Amino acid sequence: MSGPAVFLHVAAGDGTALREVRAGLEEEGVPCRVIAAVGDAVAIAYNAACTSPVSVGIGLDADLACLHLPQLPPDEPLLRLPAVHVPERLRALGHNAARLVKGAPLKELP
Amino acid sequence: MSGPAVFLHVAAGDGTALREVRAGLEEEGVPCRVIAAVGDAVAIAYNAACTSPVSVGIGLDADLACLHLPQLPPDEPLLRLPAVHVPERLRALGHNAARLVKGAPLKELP
Amino acid sequence: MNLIVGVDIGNSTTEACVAMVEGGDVAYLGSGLAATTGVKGTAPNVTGAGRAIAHALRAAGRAMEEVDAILLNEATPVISGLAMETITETIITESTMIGHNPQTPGGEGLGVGVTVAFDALARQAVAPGDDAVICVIPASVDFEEAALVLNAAVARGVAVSGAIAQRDDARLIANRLAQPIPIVDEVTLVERVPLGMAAAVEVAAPGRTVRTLANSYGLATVFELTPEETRVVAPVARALMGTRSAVVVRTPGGDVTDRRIPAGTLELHGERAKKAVDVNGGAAEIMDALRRVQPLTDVVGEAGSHVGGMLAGVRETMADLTGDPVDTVRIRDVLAADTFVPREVRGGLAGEFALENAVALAAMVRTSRGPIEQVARALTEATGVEVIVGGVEAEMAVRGALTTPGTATPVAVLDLGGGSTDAALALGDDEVSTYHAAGAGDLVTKLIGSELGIEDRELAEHVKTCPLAKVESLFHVRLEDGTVQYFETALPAETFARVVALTEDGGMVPIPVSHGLDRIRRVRRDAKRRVFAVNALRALREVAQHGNVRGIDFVVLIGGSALDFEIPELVAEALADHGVVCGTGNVRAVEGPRNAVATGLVESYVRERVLA
Amino acid sequence: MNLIVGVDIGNSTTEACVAMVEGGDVAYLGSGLAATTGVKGTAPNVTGAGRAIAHALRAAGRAMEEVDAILLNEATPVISGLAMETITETIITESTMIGHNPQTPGGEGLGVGVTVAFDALARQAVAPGDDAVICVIPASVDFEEAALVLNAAVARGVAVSGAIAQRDDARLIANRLAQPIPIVDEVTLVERVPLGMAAAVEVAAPGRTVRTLANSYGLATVFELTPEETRVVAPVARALMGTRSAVVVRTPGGDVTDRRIPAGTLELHGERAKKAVDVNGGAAEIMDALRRVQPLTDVVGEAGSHVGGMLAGVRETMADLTGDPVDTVRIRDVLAADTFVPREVRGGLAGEFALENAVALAAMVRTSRGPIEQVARALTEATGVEVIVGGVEAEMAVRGALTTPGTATPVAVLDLGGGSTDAALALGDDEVSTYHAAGAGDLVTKLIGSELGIEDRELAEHVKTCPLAKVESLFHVRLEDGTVQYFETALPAETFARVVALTEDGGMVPIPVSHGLDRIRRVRRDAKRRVFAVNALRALREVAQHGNVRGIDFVVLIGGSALDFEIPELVAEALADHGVVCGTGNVRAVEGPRNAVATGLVESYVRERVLA
Ligand SMILES: Nc1ncnc2c1ncn2[C@@H]1O[C@H](COP(=O)(O)OP(=O)(O)O)[C@@H](O)[C@H]1O
Ligand SMILES: Nc1ncnc2c1ncn2[C@@H]1O[C@H](COP(=O)(O)OP(=O)(O)O)[C@@H](O)[C@H]1O
Ligand SMILES: [Mg+2]
Ligand SMILES: [Mg+2]
Repeated sequence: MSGPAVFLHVAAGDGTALREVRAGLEEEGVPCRVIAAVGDAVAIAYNAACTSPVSVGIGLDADLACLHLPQLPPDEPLLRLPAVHVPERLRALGHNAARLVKGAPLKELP
Repeated sequence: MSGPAVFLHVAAGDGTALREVRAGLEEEGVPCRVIAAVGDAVAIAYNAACTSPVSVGIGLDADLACLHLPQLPPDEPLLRLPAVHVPERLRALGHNAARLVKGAPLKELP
Repeated sequence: MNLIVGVDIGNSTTEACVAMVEGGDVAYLGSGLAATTGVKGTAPNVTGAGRAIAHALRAAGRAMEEVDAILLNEATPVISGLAMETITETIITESTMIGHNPQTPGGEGLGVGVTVAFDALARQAVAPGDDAVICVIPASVDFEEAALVLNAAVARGVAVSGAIAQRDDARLIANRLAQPIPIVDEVTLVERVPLGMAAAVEVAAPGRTVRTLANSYGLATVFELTPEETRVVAPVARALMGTRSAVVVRTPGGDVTDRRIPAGTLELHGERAKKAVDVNGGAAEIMDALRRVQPLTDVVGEAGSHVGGMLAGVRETMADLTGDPVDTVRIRDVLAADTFVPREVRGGLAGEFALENAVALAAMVRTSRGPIEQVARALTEATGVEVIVGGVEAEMAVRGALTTPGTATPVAVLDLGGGSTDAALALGDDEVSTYHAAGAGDLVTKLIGSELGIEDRELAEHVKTCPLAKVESLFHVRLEDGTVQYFETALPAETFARVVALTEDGGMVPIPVSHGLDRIRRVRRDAKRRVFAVNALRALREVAQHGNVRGIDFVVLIGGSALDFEIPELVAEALADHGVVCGTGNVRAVEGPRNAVATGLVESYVRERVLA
Repeated sequence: MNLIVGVDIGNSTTEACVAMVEGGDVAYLGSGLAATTGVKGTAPNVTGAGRAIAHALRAAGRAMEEVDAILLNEATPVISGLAMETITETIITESTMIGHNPQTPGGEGLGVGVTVAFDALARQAVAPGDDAVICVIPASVDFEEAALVLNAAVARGVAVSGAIAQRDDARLIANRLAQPIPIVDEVTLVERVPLGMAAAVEVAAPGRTVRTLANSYGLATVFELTPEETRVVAPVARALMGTRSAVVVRTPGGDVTDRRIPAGTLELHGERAKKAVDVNGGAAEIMDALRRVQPLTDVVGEAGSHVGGMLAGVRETMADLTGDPVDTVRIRDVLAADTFVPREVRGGLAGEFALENAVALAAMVRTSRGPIEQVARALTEATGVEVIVGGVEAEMAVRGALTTPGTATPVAVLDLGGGSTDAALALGDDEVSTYHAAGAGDLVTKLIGSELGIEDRELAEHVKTCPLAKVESLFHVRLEDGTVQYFETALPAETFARVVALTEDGGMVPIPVSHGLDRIRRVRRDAKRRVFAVNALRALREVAQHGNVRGIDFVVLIGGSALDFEIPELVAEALADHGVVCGTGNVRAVEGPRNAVATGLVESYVRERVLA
């Protein structure tokens, strides 16, 4: 399976974060693939970015939601949000992951 | 090391192929990273594409030079040339790898 | 109760509608269309008409046997022709300049020196004290060898200030030089670069354009020219404007000229006046002269001139089509449009192109074709149904267009077709005045094709009728409006980074030209404006009372070109200052801009029966 | 042997050059420039002049003590002012339309129905037999809940034909519907959408634009309008042209108007004639009237009108600057340019913007300022060096420009400055005629700023003087000409997918507007054309004999705006048909278009000494 998709690596989380991030991606019309992973959000986000065919990855653990790119230093994700958080901001993270793929200007986090 | 670069995985080869492919990339101004690998050209090219931060990979073995993208089926590279070959065509393969990264129309193989 | 079929044979399209008529009431059951077969108004039309009727009957769920009568329009005896003539030519009389834009030149800045063969430099034939040199490197030389020799020459004290390379390896060479110099590469005909001549090589920073070589006084500074010599090289500077890299070699007597090809004069004969106008003056002057001699009775071109040949060609084609003798063919309207054609420069070294000016002419010819009765008879034979030849096309168009919701008289109908833009104005109920303006969809297609260098007519038609997109990766495209569309499977590699036309059915047609999306879009919209915005105003002025468009309340656009995704908008824009409501027709609230004349035939048939 | 310094105090820039003079021979040793301090021709100029001289001396390796004399130009007593007035306004008198372009609308096609609150639908307040509905969904409703309720309603037999959503979730909702409907989202002020009204929602396919709602007769069809009502909604259709999605709610009496704000008349007083012209007629009419009354002695605006206030403003600013009484300020030239300003539509629901028409005016004011001697005296005091006030600015400009290789008389010098475009024509040796045309670089900056909605002047200046690029990934940008530039470290995330200006020193300034690169580029080039192409022709006609530009052989561009990367090219293009050689000056073969007047002062000083 190698269709173009943002990779979403999930270590843990309450489901809401996952739902919101995915909703952001769906609204933008960019496919995503959810994969179970082990590690902290930053590390699995970087791994997701490095393996995603569109080179955009998201990592989720109980504490954090991270948006990452393979070209960035592994411990410096492009965006890092508390995972238990205003849903609008997590949705916007999903939008921005999609916009990186589409080449559209990023949404400001509400 | 994670700068934007085309990954060039090399299993074997006579040096000329490597030189020409790299020259094509250099002329276009796109960085590349040469990494020793084990396997046939198609497989290592796919692997190179999947790990390259710009999602473009090249594989070289004694028989073949391949240009690959992570979104393609693993056994169907975008371009496949005999490795012992007209140098101009191998150079053009390098050009085209770079142009995929830059978003410029591909060169026709001479 | 009568089952009636209205049929409209147009130049390109034949349309039909099926209606059930009872007293003054009419119920439309279906409609259909087909390509017109043969020249409009001639017997071969029957085939296309039969197809259109069959489509309409199928949509209505009826059979030919049930039809009581077929109504056919009295076709206007006008057809249209197209011609185009180039009026400028760029010639490089000796090899003086290379203004092409290789994608990857090397180095940056300006280098001035005497051209010297790579071999001579390798053989150390240039001494340290000599003039600065520009090295000419053929394809046989590998980039590492090239860099080695250039570095060695500099080390010996030779001033190497620039290079001209045949292969695509300028950056490879420049990257290996101890002292970077500007290098222009991909000069295909490098062997034609004269040696031992003063030359300058300039490469601008990425995103910028050459400054010195594109400036007449920059050339004067570099080559120490007198004012007289500067005047001669001014066209070289002009030709280099906008390129990122350039080479100029100063050859004695070398020259670039910007020649105007004498195109000849056009003689416009009006009912009351006559005017001659020089075609080289461009479209505006021709259209201005036309306005002054209206109504036009004929147009002739100066014998032996380009435009003479051009008009003779139109006349002959028309005569061939209609079977009329050539000397009875009269031109009743012309539309001139300024255009340009990309042409390879004569004497260039790297396949340089120049945009040459041209004038395109559409002409409207009145023919003396036999009456429509001939077609009617053939249609009766083919269908076994009585065929009634009904009112004038323009009146029928108005009557059909007025079934569009929100319209009322005074109304003007603009039929945006393939060959002509026809205006019909109805002030009250029956007085309809009309004008047939030359030039419509076919001229737009032709302008787009020639300006982009697209030979294939069908491809040009795609560029005309479809929005564009740029293929940004093998898995996504960016549409004209900036939005992105994603694909699950890879697009064909040859579409990568190319501009494609998106057909209505979701297809993707690559446009094999080197221009960017925006340039293609501009060409497309400009062509539409030059034809339809100009013709809409022109035709409305001809039919309006005292030429005053403001007196018209509603303008309804119909015809095939009104289906276009932007032509109605461009026409509305052109009419914005004239206080009219302008929109695309929606015949019977369902047909859009199609089927106006066919519907008008039925409407008029019903009305006459009620009045009778 | 004398060490001489030439100094030119311009409106924006003060330039200096240092020369060693011996008999008739002159050797230039260095040059420098600094921003002009204070209004040109007043004592505060000394600071800037001192800086320019210091730079030039440093470049020459000399000290102030060695200088024998400073030459100063007789500054032309003209300064320039700018004003702009909006002349149209779009108002939505009741909430009738939402024409904004959310990035991600949902569904596709046209939906027509009565607006109903989401709550009402959830409470099953709509019965199956009722009219079709358009559901209005506030931000408090989650997309899954929205889809659930819509699906349930449809299952109950309610015809749901479209939706209007406040959040950005149109696709999320549409993806979950059993029967897809068009949904427009991101309607910020959704609570203002009137309920119980007939409404239509249209979403076009990707890359296409709405067809029905952007067509007057489409609206007439949807809302079953009479011709009279159709005329009233025509501006709604016009406002929706070009958008991908739209909502129209039909409120009784609701209306969009396209109001012309009466801007007033401009009275142009010439030496021989007087002409009044309506500003709403646009720039072309104003410039046409100006041509007829030349030479101009003053311009006044209708009292109490917008343009009256506008010109009073210019006059006051000028009076303030110069200390002259307001009633002695005379306007000697004006340049009008048509422009547009993006303004939020009054009464809109989703922050809709409309482009309003505006007219920009640059005015040239002749002042009665004290003589340059005042500055000369102050400069002597500051430097301890004798200051000689030399010839007329225009003559000096010509003399300096003629040091450009390849030039000769008859020559016209065009000084493209900040406030004015000054032409000087020299036919033979000494007869120089001049014209100061209002409008130059500052007006270009102002037009760019207002058309793009950029308030920051420095940013607008960047947009004017720098090529653009689009940041396509965090690691590469695509330049204006399509080439790509690569970076090793990530660019700032806020520049992603944005257009940036590339400064000469390699910097990257993001342009915070939503337009694409190509739109910004077009605004930039059009602004330059409207000012410099127009003024170059205008000023040359004023100085040329019988207004005939063809009689001039060479045109030399100098001044700060001649440094621009495309202005010289645009001016050359405008002059292409006039048979002149046009290029950027290269003063003394080294200075480019700078230092012409300062150099001219030295040249003229030397010549007079030889003749004496
Ligand atoms: N969907 C469409 N979009 C844009 N142009 C169209 C479309 N369909 C037809 N045309 C154009 O309409 C023209 C033919 O118009 P039509 O009314 O059929 O001709 P006629 O009135 O001469 O029979 C052609 O130039 C064709 O390119
Ligand atoms: N490098 C440059 N590129 C484009 N425009 C420039 C450049 N440098 C200065 N300008 C423009 O030149 C104008 C000032 O011209 P200048 O000749 O210095 O004025 P003045 O003659 O009034 O003293 C300003 O509008 C400024 O934007
Ligand atoms: Mg190259
Ligand atoms: Mg949305």
